[in-house]
Amino acid sequence: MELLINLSYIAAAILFIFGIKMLGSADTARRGNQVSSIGMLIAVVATLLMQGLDDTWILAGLVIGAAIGAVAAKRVQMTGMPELVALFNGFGGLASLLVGWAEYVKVKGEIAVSGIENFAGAHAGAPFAFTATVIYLAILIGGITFTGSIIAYLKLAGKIGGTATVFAGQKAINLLVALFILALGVVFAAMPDLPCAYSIFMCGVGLSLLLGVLGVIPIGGGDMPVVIALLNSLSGLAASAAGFVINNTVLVVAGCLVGASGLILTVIMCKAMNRTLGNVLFGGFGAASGGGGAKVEGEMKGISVEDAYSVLEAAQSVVIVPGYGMAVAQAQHAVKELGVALEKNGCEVRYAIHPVAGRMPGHMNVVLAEADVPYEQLAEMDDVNPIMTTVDVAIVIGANDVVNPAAGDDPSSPIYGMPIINVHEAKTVFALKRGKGAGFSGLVNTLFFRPNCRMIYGDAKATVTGLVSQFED
Amino acid sequence: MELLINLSYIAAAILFIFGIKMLGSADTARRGNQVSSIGMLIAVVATLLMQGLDDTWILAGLVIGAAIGAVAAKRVQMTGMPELVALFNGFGGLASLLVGWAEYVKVKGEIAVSGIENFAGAHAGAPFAFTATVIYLAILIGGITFTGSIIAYLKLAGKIGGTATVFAGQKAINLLVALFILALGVVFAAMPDLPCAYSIFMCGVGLSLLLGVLGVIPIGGGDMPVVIALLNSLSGLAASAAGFVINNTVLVVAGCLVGASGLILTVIMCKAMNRTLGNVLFGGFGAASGGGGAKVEGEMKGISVEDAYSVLEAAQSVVIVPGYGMAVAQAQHAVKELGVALEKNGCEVRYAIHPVAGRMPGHMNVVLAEADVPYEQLAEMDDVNPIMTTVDVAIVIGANDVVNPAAGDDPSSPIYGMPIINVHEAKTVFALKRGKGAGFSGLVNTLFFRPNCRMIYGDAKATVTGLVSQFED
Amino acid sequence: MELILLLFTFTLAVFLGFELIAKVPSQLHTPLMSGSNAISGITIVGAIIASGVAGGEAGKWFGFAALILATINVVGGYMVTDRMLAMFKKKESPKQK
Amino acid sequence: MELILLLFTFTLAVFLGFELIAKVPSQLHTPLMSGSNAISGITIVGAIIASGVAGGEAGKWFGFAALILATINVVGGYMVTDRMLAMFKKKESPKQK
Ligand SMILES: NC(=O)c1ccc[n+]([C@@H]2O[C@H](COP(=O)([O-])OP(=O)(O)OC[C@H]3O[C@@H](n4cnc5c(N)ncnc54)[C@H](OP(=O)(O)O)[C@@H]3O)[C@@H](O)[C@H]2O)c1
Ligand SMILES: NC(=O)c1ccc[n+]([C@@H]2O[C@H](COP(=O)([O-])OP(=O)(O)OC[C@H]3O[C@@H](n4cnc5c(N)ncnc54)[C@H](OP(=O)(O)O)[C@@H]3O)[C@@H](O)[C@H]2O)c1
Repeated sequence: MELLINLSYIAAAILFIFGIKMLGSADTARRGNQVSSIGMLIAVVATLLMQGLDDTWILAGLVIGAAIGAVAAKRVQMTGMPELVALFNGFGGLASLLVGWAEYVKVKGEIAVSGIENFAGAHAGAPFAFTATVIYLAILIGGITFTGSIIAYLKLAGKIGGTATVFAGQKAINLLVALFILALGVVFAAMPDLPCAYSIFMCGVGLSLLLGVLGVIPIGGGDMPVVIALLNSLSGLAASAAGFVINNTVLVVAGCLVGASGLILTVIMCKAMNRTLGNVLFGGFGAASGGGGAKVEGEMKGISVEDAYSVLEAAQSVVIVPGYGMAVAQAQHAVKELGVALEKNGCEVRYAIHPVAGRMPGHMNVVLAEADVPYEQLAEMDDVNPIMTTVDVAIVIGANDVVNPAAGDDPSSPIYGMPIINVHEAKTVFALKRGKGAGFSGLVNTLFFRPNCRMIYGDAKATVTGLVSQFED
Repeated sequence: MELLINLSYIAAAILFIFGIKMLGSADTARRGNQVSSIGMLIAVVATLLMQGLDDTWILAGLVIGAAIGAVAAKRVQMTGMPELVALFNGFGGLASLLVGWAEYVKVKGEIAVSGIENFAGAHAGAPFAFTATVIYLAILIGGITFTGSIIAYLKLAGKIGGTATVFAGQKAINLLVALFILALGVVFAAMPDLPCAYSIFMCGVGLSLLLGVLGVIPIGGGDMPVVIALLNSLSGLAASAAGFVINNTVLVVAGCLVGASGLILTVIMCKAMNRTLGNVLFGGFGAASGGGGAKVEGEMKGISVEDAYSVLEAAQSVVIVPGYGMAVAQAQHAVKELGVALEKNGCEVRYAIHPVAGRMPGHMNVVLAEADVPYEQLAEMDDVNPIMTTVDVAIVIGANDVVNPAAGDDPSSPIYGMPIINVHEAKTVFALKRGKGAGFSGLVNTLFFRPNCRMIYGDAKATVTGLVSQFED
Repeated sequence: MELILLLFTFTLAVFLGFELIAKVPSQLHTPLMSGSNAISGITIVGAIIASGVAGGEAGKWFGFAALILATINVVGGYMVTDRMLAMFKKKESPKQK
Repeated sequence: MELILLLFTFTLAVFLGFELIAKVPSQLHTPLMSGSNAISGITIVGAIIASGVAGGEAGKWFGFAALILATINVVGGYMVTDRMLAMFKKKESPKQK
């Protein structure tokens, strides 16, 4: 039976490997997710085969958890998915913490009976210090993951301010807390029979929860996807540490796979925003609201929907640049109709998708796919930029940072160096937004002050619907 | 101490991983090889730290082996490298076989004393059948690797005929031998206390040696690089099996890494020749000497060195296509001089390198590098083919199969589908070879019968030197 | 020896994890993150064992809480990933036809 | 359990081996083959143990022979690979300058 369980674990690990691999390419991604879920099923069923488990409780736990998870996953709005992932990730971290804790409680009980010298535990032959170290690691990483993810969730969901919260001495405090955690850990592992061992342990738990909060608070909401990816990598490591605690291979391997691949994904995501991981974590990016960047001269010139219509009617080639505002306004269906109307009018329509437009990678792809925008009309940033000078009208719908020319020409701007969609090179630019609100970075966008740019104020959905009805008349 | 040894093994495995990874790209390849050799050193030194080893013998063995290996590696001619690799590989396989054998002898001794029921061996808790199985696998794979590599060596070194040796019922015989080996293995593992167990074991050794011979004999010499890559993968698996036998992680991991990456490399090499692995192994490719392919009408027209010179003198653009014959004739230095002379004459000179020209992948690159041909003048097949029609003269120096147009236009040809260098599209082709000899595939080359092709008979080095001296006059 | 092997396994898994992800198109970043987040819910196995085996009342309750949380992570994670990817599929199917 | 872990390690190593090699330019095929052939000489570790530990005269001699052969494989393999790659280097250095 034990052999069977262990072989199942190997099979599960193999399925995870395939799953992750397949998730990385568009054609196989969905199947990859299914493959890895089968791996998970195998691992769970195999574990249930173990002797001496209290099945009622376990089944109850599984059912309750599955129900909550399923409902949350079904209910969530498309735009709410990133925060849901953050929440799930936090739960995973907390679970690892609790597993470590439960094991510590058990180990403590055993030691009290047998004395620490005779301790064997899950690791035959290993000194107790090892067991203590991995338990501490599990609760430490699990704790950071938990609170960090919760903060990320709150920021993304807009329940707390999305901007970076920076205060003086923040880095020093974080460093202090981290060092203190480390010191506690050393004491905990080296002197496990201190009478106050349990208090030390509790302190470790508390401080790691605190560190998770402190670590994520100074990071701007726009960087949350990166933070979630990183926390996801951490939650993998937490699972791996929990695996060392209970000496379970599949936990070690799967956790570690997620830890490593999550780290790579984090780096890839940073690259897409032309940032380094260090800059994201410690940069306090987006904190200086409206700060950095040169002062802008000139004014933003508005244009009415009717006037905009007459320009569009004459246009031969239009590029639509969707951004976060379009998703918020749920304007995708109207946008699609606008695209169709323009095409009927003999105009070439393309949608230019910036990799970090919106609030999660691929956000725009998903939203536009929901509205059945034809795949062929979606263009990557790198494909559309070279032909931008030949475009008659670029319609910027609720996008801001991803079309900020300062990223290209103002070295003092905090987003300098980020690749953008060069709409300012188009003959005319229409920018649809509600008012003078800044984008996620909090920066002023010089685009709106350029002579070739006209603002169409109002909610994106209302504006676009207005344009469409003009075409219909 | 044991901990130190094991940690060293992990370090060694990591270095192997980096080594293999780095070997795969041109810039890091050499350092990759050094990294992996450091890994090997660490593994060996760590093993020597083990208690209770008979150091004199071991040191003697290491010194003898290192001396032989070093001398062989230093002495070998560049063109002889592939066969040397084959030979080394065979030694590795034989070593794995012997390790398995030694362990079996030891185990047999222990069983005789303690009885099979009480057998513990390297695998605490595992049934004896497992030990028997892995021992059998180690000697089986090791044996096949050994003789297979030796045959590959002999073929490449020209000590036995390079062409495929095919006889009726060959596949059936191979299958029979393989099945018999399998059956013996099952008996050996399932009934280890048979009195004739040792005889069964010896039979297994003998048959696997035989299978190695039988498996490689029907494969043409031109496919030997692929066969060596495959045997290399096998020798990795043999080491891995030996690792299971003595319960040693670094053997298991390193062997397995080589096994897997070797298999991938084999597949990549097959692809470069537009073949499948199955076709290479069971195709008996190159057996039908001068057989397959359409009969060719027409005659091969010779040209004198002097006449060739006057054509070359007028040429604006020349492509040189080196092949196996150039390497055999050691004509690379003369060829380089010819290139220089042509360039002085105001002509554009390119060397077109076919991926499987010569007798090992990269053969031509290495040979031409030896003669200091400038890197910029080397062109890949895919780069040079599109511009071939604009080339005045293509000089084919000792190449044959890689410029055989039948690969492109004669579906009945055994090499149909292999990508070739389309020299026949050049305005004029000069083919330098000694006579009417066929290339490795044994096929007639229709190129030589084409109206735009002229043969310059004679040893490649002599011919090219002749051309060069014409330029100097 | 067992610990060493566990460490070996860990090391290999790290390298494998690094190698598995190479170039991922940006629209797949979120599903990939979400999908591997579901995998990190593997701690569910630990939770099952903890809630079934761990000693004492306290340990059991911790295990039970861990089990519920991990199950949410796993089930929710896989389902939400599938939903995301399903949306892409719709978009791509016309291309495949 | 130890065996299971060994098997786990084996599995991960297989996948890692597959992932490590992706696109290799054809001129590197031979050095790569030769270099990984040298690594497969890792059986030298087994040979050391066998020749030092294995029971009986016969076992010892087998071990000794294995040791010599494996050492040839390792030392020769690394050196010949290095020679091959050195030739490429010469060729490429002008480009780097
Ligand atoms: N996608 C990702 O994965 C990701 C990851 C990390 C960071 N980020 C960051 O997120 C930002 C994304 O850029 P973005 O250009 O897509 O968006 P953005 O810069 O956040 O700008 C959104 C704009 O939409 C407007 N808006 C909001 N609601 C609207 C509505 N109902 N109707 C019309 N307009 C509305 C806002 O202006 P008003 O208030 O005036 O209407 C705002 O200027 C970047 O800074 C990026 O670095 C994204
Ligand atoms: N490179 C690899 O890794 C690799 C791997 C697998 C298979 N192969 C196979 O090997 C073959 C390589 O093709 P290839 O075009 O390079 O060579 P080839 O087809 O083997 O032809 C070599 C030609 O050189 C001529 N030759 C021999 N010695 C000569 C000398 N001293 N002076 C002048 N000419 C001489 C021979 O004709 P004469 O006898 O008339 O002089 C022969 O026709 C292909 O079939 C390929 O599939 C190579």
